[in-house]
Amino acid sequence: MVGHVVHKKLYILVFAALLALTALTTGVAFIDLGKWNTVAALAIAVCKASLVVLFFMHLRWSSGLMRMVLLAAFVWFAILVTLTLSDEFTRPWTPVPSNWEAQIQQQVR
Amino acid sequence: MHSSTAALAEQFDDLEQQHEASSLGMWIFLATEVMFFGGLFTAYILFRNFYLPAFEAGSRLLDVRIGAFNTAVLLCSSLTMALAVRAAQLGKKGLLITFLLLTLLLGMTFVGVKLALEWRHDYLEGFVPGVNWTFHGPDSRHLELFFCFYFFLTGIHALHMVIGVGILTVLIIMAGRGRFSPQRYNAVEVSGLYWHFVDIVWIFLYPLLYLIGGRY
Amino acid sequence: MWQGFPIRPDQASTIARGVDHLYYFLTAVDLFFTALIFLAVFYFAVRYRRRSEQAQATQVEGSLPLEVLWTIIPLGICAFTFLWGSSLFIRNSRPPEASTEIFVVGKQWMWKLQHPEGPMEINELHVPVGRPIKLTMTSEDVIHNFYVPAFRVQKDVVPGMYTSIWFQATKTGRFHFFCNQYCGTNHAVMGGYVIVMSPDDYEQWLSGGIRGESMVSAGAKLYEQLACITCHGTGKGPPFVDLFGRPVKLTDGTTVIADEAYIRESILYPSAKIVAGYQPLMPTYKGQVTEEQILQLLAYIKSLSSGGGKVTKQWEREGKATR
Amino acid sequence: MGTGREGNEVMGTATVEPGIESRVHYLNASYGIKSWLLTTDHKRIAMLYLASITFFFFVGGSAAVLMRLNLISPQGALLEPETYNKLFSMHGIIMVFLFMIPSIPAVLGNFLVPLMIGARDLAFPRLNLLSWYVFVVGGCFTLYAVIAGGVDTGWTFYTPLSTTYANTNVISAALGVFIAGFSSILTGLNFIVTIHKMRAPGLTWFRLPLFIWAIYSTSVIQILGTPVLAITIVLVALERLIHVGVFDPAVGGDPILFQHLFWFYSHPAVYIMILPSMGVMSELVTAFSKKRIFGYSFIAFSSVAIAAISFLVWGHHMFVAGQSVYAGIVFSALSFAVAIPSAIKVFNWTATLYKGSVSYQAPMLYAIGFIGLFTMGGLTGLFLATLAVDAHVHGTYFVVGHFHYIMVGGAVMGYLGGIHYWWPKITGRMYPDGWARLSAAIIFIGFNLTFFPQYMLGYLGMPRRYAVYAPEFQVLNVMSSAGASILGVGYLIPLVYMVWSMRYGPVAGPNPWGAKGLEWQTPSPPPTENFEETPIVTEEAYAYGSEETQVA
Repeated sequence: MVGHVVHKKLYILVFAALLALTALTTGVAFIDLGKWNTVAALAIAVCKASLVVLFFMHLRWSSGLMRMVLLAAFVWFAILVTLTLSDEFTRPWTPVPSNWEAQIQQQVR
Repeated sequence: MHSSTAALAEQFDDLEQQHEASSLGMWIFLATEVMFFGGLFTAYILFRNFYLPAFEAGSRLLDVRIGAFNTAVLLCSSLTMALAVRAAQLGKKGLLITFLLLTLLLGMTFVGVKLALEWRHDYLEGFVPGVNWTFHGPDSRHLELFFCFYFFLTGIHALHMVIGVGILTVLIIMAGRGRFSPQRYNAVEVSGLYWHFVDIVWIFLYPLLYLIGGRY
Repeated sequence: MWQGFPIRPDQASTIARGVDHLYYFLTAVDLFFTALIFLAVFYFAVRYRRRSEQAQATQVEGSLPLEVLWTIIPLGICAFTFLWGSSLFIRNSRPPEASTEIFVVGKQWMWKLQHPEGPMEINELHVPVGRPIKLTMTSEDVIHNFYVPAFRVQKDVVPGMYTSIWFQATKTGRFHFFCNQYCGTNHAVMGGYVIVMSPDDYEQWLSGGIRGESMVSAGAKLYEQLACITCHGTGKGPPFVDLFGRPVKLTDGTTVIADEAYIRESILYPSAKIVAGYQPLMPTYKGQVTEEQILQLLAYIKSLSSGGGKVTKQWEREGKATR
Repeated sequence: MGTGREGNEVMGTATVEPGIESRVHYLNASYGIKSWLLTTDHKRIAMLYLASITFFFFVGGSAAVLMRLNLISPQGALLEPETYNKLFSMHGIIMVFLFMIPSIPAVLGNFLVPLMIGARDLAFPRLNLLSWYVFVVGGCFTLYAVIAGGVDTGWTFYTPLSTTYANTNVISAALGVFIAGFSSILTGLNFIVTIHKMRAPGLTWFRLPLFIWAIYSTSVIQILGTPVLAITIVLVALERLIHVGVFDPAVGGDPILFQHLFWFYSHPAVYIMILPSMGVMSELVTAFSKKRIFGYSFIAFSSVAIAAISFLVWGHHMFVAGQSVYAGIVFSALSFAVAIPSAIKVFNWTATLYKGSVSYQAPMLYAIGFIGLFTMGGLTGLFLATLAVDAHVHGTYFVVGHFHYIMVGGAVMGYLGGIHYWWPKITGRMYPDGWARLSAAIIFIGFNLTFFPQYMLGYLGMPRRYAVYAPEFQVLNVMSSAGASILGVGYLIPLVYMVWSMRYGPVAGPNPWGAKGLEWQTPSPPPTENFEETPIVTEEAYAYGSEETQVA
């Protein structure tokens, strides 16, 4: 036999935790926490995803290589988001060199 | 011994290598899926920040009860899929088919609820950009953008579900013909990885689309 | 010297010379390294050619000092070029405060350019020498790009937003401008000439041609025609005096700066951002105003502002003084 | 690396072995069209790819010839603007997605990865065949778009031109690109798993040929970049279908966002094209100077570094697109960073020649051509990474010159060099070396004449994608067109003698170059299972000058 066999109880436990977290995140959405609503929702989603990845997808018992693959995917996703937003969110800024007027005078002359 | 040689494809040296290779292959494929959805998520993050009020209003127009129900359905299906892989590992054919069938039914429930309840409702209400868009509230064009995202994200997710349902059907047929054994269940295992991944995408879609819209 | 076979376009703006200097520097770096690699390959190729089938190579597996050397030197050159190029770019990106603002609308496949005093040109732009000109640009359809090689400036012209470039011509003459972003069938002919004139000739051109009304007065007229005045002049809608360039508080508690993009959006999609203290009463003007008319309204709103509208006002003062 | 048994007896005596038909190998193991179309042998799949991409290369190439012909005259010598626009779009789409990206990975990579690492096949042979079919389906969609009237958006599909304003077959062309992208993903996935899991005993990472490092890095880009292009293309197609979408300014969408997503893939895609060529270079330079590679680990890690940094630089395509000045500065700095590993590679190849025993058979001429042209192409990249200069030359012929130096002067030169080098392994037969050298020379000259004038045109301010142009640009355009005709001849000659050699070429023997590497230790053409027994590796790569050079 190849691969790790997980005990049935562990699966059921993880499943219960996932359901509980779903209930929690739904409940939290109806409480006004300001910007923390988003943070809480995403944090709970990350917890749930981690549970699925670690137990259902056996990452806990897999080799380092698979973890590297997953990590690479998220690092690359982070690159895509960060650099795209670095443009989109800074477009209204206009650069003003400190000695702007003087330089212009120089160029004009 | 006989079954283990039959289970080994000729390019591999041993079962362990074959098992590792197929899992690694699926994980790499899932990495490409992360980037596939990643492009859309990037755009969503961007426009959500640009047009926050419209996106929150859009979120409140979605039915959180259906969202929560479907989340539970998908989590159930993930459990049954994990148990199916376990049954395959232990060589329990009957149990394997049962759990695969359960997963299939739950998956179809999800898609059915999505189509027959949610999207149909959205269509009747005139919330489908480009097809039937009749909403005339404040800032309706950014709301339209939100609904573009809603349909693209859930649509591509649902497409993955449909593909998953197809894969499950093939697995059930293969299991019925006794094609799996404790030495050879790679197909079940990697399909399981795929199914769980589709579940994870929904785990993020549910809060991003339904919950963080100032429902309080 | 290079009359028959030019290696660079005319240097016709204040920006051109700086860009050319950097270009020459990069060309020198390029030539140096190309020559280095070519000569090394050529020398080794001849010196170590296989003279007989038995010939043995002397095995050399690598050299850390060399690797460090040929990492550090390119790194240094790159860092230097980056700093030079970026500082020049920043300097070239921001128009001087005293620029004359000319509005440019690109559409498949022509350019419409409008001077603040009114004259509208198609595929031609007359400007005076020695005065900074800022082009505020938008597109009616696809992405275009306004490119004047002799001035070394270009920028994409994007639908739904404003982009800008500026230049100050240093010599008179006709200079080609092009659309430099592929925009469909007749992309290749979507261009024209910038005609740089002496200030006197320019004044003459301004007064000689068919004088339209100025952008500001056209905008003011629209302000009445479109009945903006019935709300924005009576307090039912937010007033325009001293609006441009100032922060505006919205009903959802956020604050935006009233820039070109905000005003454009508020005309076309009034419900997108509601100013705090006002009702969302305004209907959309999408489809009722052209991109040019939006620019005229924009010019008018800018003219009502003492701070943010400085650009236009200052120009008008200068214009009156010279006339 | 074994005993070098077979390597010894054939050095310099290419015709010793009797006819190759007497032995069973992958080409004669089975016959009939079905045995090819249903094969799972990586070597046969490589041949299927070779045939299909050669077809696409000449289709894309004839489009280029027509374009250059048109540009002889400023008014456009023979084409309507619509036709010209469709031609350059077709040239771009076919050359990028259906020729360059599959070229070295899918042909040489497929053939060589298992051979070089001592495996019997790739990890997923059926998936490998599926990738080829996916590729063919993608190609068919693209060809359909061409035949049904063409597509005129350019290979870049910029919105809103592609989503709203173009009246051509955007959707089928986009679908073609989308589907071909899946082929690329599956190939990359297969290579990564194979390289990780199927190396012969003793073949540690730092004993791998540098070609494998390059292919591995390429695969990483294919895996992580291509999906973003796929979703972007889907969004464009959806927006075209339902007339509303996330790039549509009318609903607050942003056309520049399309450019971000597009270039997130399409800049690294440039490295999908050039990295494998760099890998081929390391093989050629060592084999023809009988020397170990200079600075193995620097070349290996520079491949990985290029793959990683290539994802951080896409914004340099957007310096004047309305991108913020701040993002421009960040992307400019990162773009300079990617120049360093490329420079390291060029210096190391040059240093490998030092004190070598250099011979000038055809593959080496291609290799030297590559080093020269890649150097010139790479250095002009610095102009484009420099913000202030890019603000002038962006979107002009300078850019066209630059990327053709990299992709044609670099990648195609490397591809041809590789094909010439491994041809005796692939077919078991030798091509006429004199003709091959001649074509290398013709390509080098024709290439420079075609594309060097384009740098000058670019700085003079001639925009790209112009069917007609201002008369002041004519002299240089005529030079470029003249060069293109020479270049075209240069590409046709190899087609002729390669096809000829498949039947009439002298038998090559297992190792005609006296080269190191596992692929040369098995007969030519290799048997279906690649090696009679799994090789055991005990040496570094390129162990020239060790035990066997005394022979012959």
